[in-house]
Amino acid sequence: MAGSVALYFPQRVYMESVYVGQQAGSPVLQLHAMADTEQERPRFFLCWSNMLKPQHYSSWFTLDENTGILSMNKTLDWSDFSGLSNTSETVKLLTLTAEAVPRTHGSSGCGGSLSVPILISFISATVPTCNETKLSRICYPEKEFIPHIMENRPPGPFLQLQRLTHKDLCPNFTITYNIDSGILYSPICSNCSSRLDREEKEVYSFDLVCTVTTESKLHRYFVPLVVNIYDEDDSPPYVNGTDTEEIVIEFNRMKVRWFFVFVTSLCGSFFALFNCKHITYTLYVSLLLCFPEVILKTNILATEKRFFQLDYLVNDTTFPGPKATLMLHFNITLRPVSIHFPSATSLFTVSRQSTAFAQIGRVCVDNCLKFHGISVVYRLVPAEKNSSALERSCYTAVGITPSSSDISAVLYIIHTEPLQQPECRKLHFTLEAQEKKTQLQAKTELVIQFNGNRSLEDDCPLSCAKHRRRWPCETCGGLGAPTGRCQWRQGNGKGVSKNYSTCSPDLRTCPDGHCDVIERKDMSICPQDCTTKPIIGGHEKGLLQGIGAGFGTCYCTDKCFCENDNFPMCDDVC
Amino acid sequence: SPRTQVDCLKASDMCNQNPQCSSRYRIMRQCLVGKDRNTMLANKECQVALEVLQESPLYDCRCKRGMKKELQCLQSYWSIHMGLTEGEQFYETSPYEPVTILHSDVFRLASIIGMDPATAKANQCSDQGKPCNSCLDAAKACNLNDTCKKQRSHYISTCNKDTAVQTGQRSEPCNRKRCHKALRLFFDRVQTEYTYRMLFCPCRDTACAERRRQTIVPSCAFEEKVKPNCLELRKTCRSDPLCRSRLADFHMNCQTTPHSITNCPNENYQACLTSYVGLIGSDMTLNYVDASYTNITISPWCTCRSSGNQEEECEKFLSDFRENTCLRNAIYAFGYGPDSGPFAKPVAVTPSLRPDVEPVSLSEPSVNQNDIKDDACVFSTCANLKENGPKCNLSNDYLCKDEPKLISMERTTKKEVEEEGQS
Amino acid sequence: RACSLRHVDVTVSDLGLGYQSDETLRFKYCSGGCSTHRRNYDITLEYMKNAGFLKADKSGKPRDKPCCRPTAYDKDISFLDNNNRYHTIHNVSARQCGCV
Amino acid sequence: RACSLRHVDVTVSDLGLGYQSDETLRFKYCSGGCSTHRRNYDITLEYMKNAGFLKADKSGKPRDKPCCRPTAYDKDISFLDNNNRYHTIHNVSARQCGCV
Repeated sequence: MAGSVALYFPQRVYMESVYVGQQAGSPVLQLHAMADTEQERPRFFLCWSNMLKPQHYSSWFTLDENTGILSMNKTLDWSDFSGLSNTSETVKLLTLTAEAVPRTHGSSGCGGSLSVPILISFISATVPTCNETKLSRICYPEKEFIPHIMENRPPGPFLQLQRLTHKDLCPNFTITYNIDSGILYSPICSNCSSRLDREEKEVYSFDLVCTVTTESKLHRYFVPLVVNIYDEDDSPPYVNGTDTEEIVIEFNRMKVRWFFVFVTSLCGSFFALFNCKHITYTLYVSLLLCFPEVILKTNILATEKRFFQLDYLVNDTTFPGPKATLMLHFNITLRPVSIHFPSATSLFTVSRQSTAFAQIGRVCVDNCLKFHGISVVYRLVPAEKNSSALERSCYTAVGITPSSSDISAVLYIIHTEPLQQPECRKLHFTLEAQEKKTQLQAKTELVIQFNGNRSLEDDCPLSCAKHRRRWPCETCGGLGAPTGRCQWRQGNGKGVSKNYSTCSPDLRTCPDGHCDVIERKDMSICPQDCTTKPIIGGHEKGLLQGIGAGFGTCYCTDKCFCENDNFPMCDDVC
Repeated sequence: SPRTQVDCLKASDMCNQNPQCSSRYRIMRQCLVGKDRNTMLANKECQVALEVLQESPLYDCRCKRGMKKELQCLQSYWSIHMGLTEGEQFYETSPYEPVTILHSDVFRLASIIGMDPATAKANQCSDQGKPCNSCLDAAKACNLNDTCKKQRSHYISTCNKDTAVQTGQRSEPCNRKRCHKALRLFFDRVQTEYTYRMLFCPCRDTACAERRRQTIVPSCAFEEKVKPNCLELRKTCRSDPLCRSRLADFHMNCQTTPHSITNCPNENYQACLTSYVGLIGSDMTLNYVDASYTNITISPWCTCRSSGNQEEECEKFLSDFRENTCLRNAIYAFGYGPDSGPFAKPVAVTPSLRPDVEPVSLSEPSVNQNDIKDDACVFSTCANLKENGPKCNLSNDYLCKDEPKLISMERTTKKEVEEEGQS
Repeated sequence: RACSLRHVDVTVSDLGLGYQSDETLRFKYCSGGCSTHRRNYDITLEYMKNAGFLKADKSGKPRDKPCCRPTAYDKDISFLDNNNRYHTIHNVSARQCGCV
Repeated sequence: RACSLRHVDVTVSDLGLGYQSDETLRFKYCSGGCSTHRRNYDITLEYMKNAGFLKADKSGKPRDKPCCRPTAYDKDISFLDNNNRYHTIHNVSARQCGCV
């Protein structure tokens, strides 16, 4: 807020109540207007939204131009109340507006820029007598207020503590106020003569003590008072600590955001010194702290390698003083990413019992889990060039498919016939990895060894998930079973739980709440993770699909059911 | 004599049928297009339009809650009132006709519910084995009423879209707009006999209070990732005629009126509860802030951080919800009956000590400058505090206790200080 | 008693679906006789079953009597469980019964 | 086998409706399992029956499993009996089956 503000009201709104029988001439409330200079004095005016035809209660009040005391201009009676509107309310809200102008100002008063609303509750009851009024009400009003003071302004009265409407209510009582310093709040008077500086302290909190001495007793009422110090944007931006920050871009080549806490002052507006092709920066401003932010705008190629410095000019355009600018520096290093396999060869073993879609394992180049914005494609190439037709047929057993994140791949069984061929014992592949944009390549040898032997096929359903009990689950096979047998998971059976009982082809990947790239190839593999159909029985849906939690045992035919474990052996036809 | 009041739709029609009024009304709407009241006042034609309209029924027309075309009525109310009031008011006058049912009616309703044979058993603790949970019984009463059950299921299934279990991430983020609409339907269509019981059920333990807090499915209808600034939230609310009307109605009917017995304007708990419910499903949706069963705190989902120089106005606005004794008493009265409420005596309000300090639940009256005797110290900035001499020096013999206390002392020779809680 | 809609008030936990909630709701179900709804089909089917005209297969014997079953269901029932989480369950309570 | 439409060719006399005619017709009926058509209603009803929450009455226990039953019938079947008189009989043969 630039320094042009002259007078100001230290409160956002003034409120008070008046009653039937409120005497003409009796004070209602005291306005204050804080000065800009020592000599300045305010003049106060009551103003109406439509000066030609103000509200009909406008004549009831008068505002002393010099003291700022609002008083009654007439004694209120019952007809005044009923004349306001015929609704059955017992409280009518009268809205007034006061304005203040410096005395030196020649203007006639209303139409200025400095105004404050005054809300008067006109209550349809007579003025309460002294013993009808609680002592605390004599001390303090009902509605609390939190006054504010502009920093760097001359001192002056800004808050009337006792309510003027109750001033003469109990003439036999004496009422005094003081500040209870207390240990919690800082003493208010350490440098009383100087003006207040918001950069030093934003809020002052005190405990007011009102002492009411009646004929027989002495009562003290405490109330907390908070005074906010308003800012004038009087100090330039400055830095705590170093004005330089290091940024290293390596595995993460995507749009990334870096935060730096640099500056501690009320920030004005900032602008960028220069805009680099890949980097843009913007400023995220909170009230007190400034967080310059550097954003990597586009994906950067894996091979790019560079170093440069970015300077950032901070200019507080609202700060009137000379030193309104500050220079910040970012040293930005782009490191290239290499595509290579962690080892020369990899060996995977596969049971000859495996069924179709059984997952063999996951392949990935080095550091692949840290990659962002880098896509790698994998390919399996049989190593033996001049093999027989039979040997070549063995290689049809294994397939590879990219994972959803495009940085690794999954090996799985495509055809089971080669598993039955004794000749198919060991497959030698060359696994190739290639980075999509830069065509960077890497190769490794991949060996897949077949173990055990394959027993005759059984008369089992395609999907393990169909089984409702341990038996026949564990005696049957089903799609996606690396051991050739389904696996039973026994749940804890406590209500709807993530750990429900179920029959699965491979408990490592199903159910795990994630419908992975292999499970998506056939709904029979793991309907528990992939079903999108309604689920019957006590359950909770999974993240995007599938069963998140189930009651008792969950099993799936064309729909999934979750029931407690003693469900019927068979249905109607028995 | 004051004009007979008509609703704003009728008032607009009456004005449109009167050539002079309708032309002025058109002029004023054009004046307001620029939304700058001062330029409007400066323009002669606009001022004349304003004068004529002040004589027309549009001047103090009102709307009825749940009336047909309620939204159009509210829109025409605000179109005229933006011209008549001076800029952004802290408290705006409610466009709704006052609720005339006195609080005793709705609470007789509450006690009747207790004796109603269909739900009588419901109101006594339905399960002797378990601690009494009146919110659970309220849910039961709703589940046993077809309309209530249907509407409740509708808003819960609309608001409770987050069904993810594993990682706690939202699979299908709730649609807040649709959730609010479903909530408004629930409170509009279902009898208050069921809805108030679910919202204002009295609790004696945390489980009950948490169920009460969950009534509006706060994860979707109330909470958001980031808490907006309260003044920003008010601005959003006031840009929508329905929300603006419900907020004005709340301020009008729930404004803490300390000198009254109930702390409510016109001693009308019902009007306050109706206004509270009226805000549910709007941008300014309110809810219990925690599962405390001893001390109710109601709040909108917003904060006064980063209010800059409007911190005070923001605190004031927020305290009208968080420290509202009228609303608090109305809720207790509904739960425990109009006269037997544990807080039948008004509980005055304590301003928050500092913006980040939780409001002190024990209430202390707050200061207004009008209460000061002439010779009392007029608290001022540092500089002239000294000038006021001893009356204003620091009282070092009283320690500022954590619990703000009233001290009463018999006028005896020996002045001991006796400390009492503020009533 | 003829096939008709009956009800019983139970807690959600008593539904046997695994949810733990003390909320009470009205569970409506269909029960009662359907003898007055038999058709020629039923008479014929019963006769042919007894006369051994029908091949039995693993899926068991065909049904020769109308069933008293729901013909419409309450769409949703929502409740707050004892961990303060909302659930909505579908097709739990009958809304209409019929002999089918 | 899931609930589906089955058929058998019989003479009118074999329908057991008391008509004597050597004319042959195709009698269609519904048979098969309905376990995959169970709803939350069935699971709940079964649980509550087992838990004894339901008052049993003379009309027997409520049914907690879908029935495999006709959902549509062949309207009419006409034939000439052995006394050379024509008859038309209704709703004898199923046209469509479903689990209800």
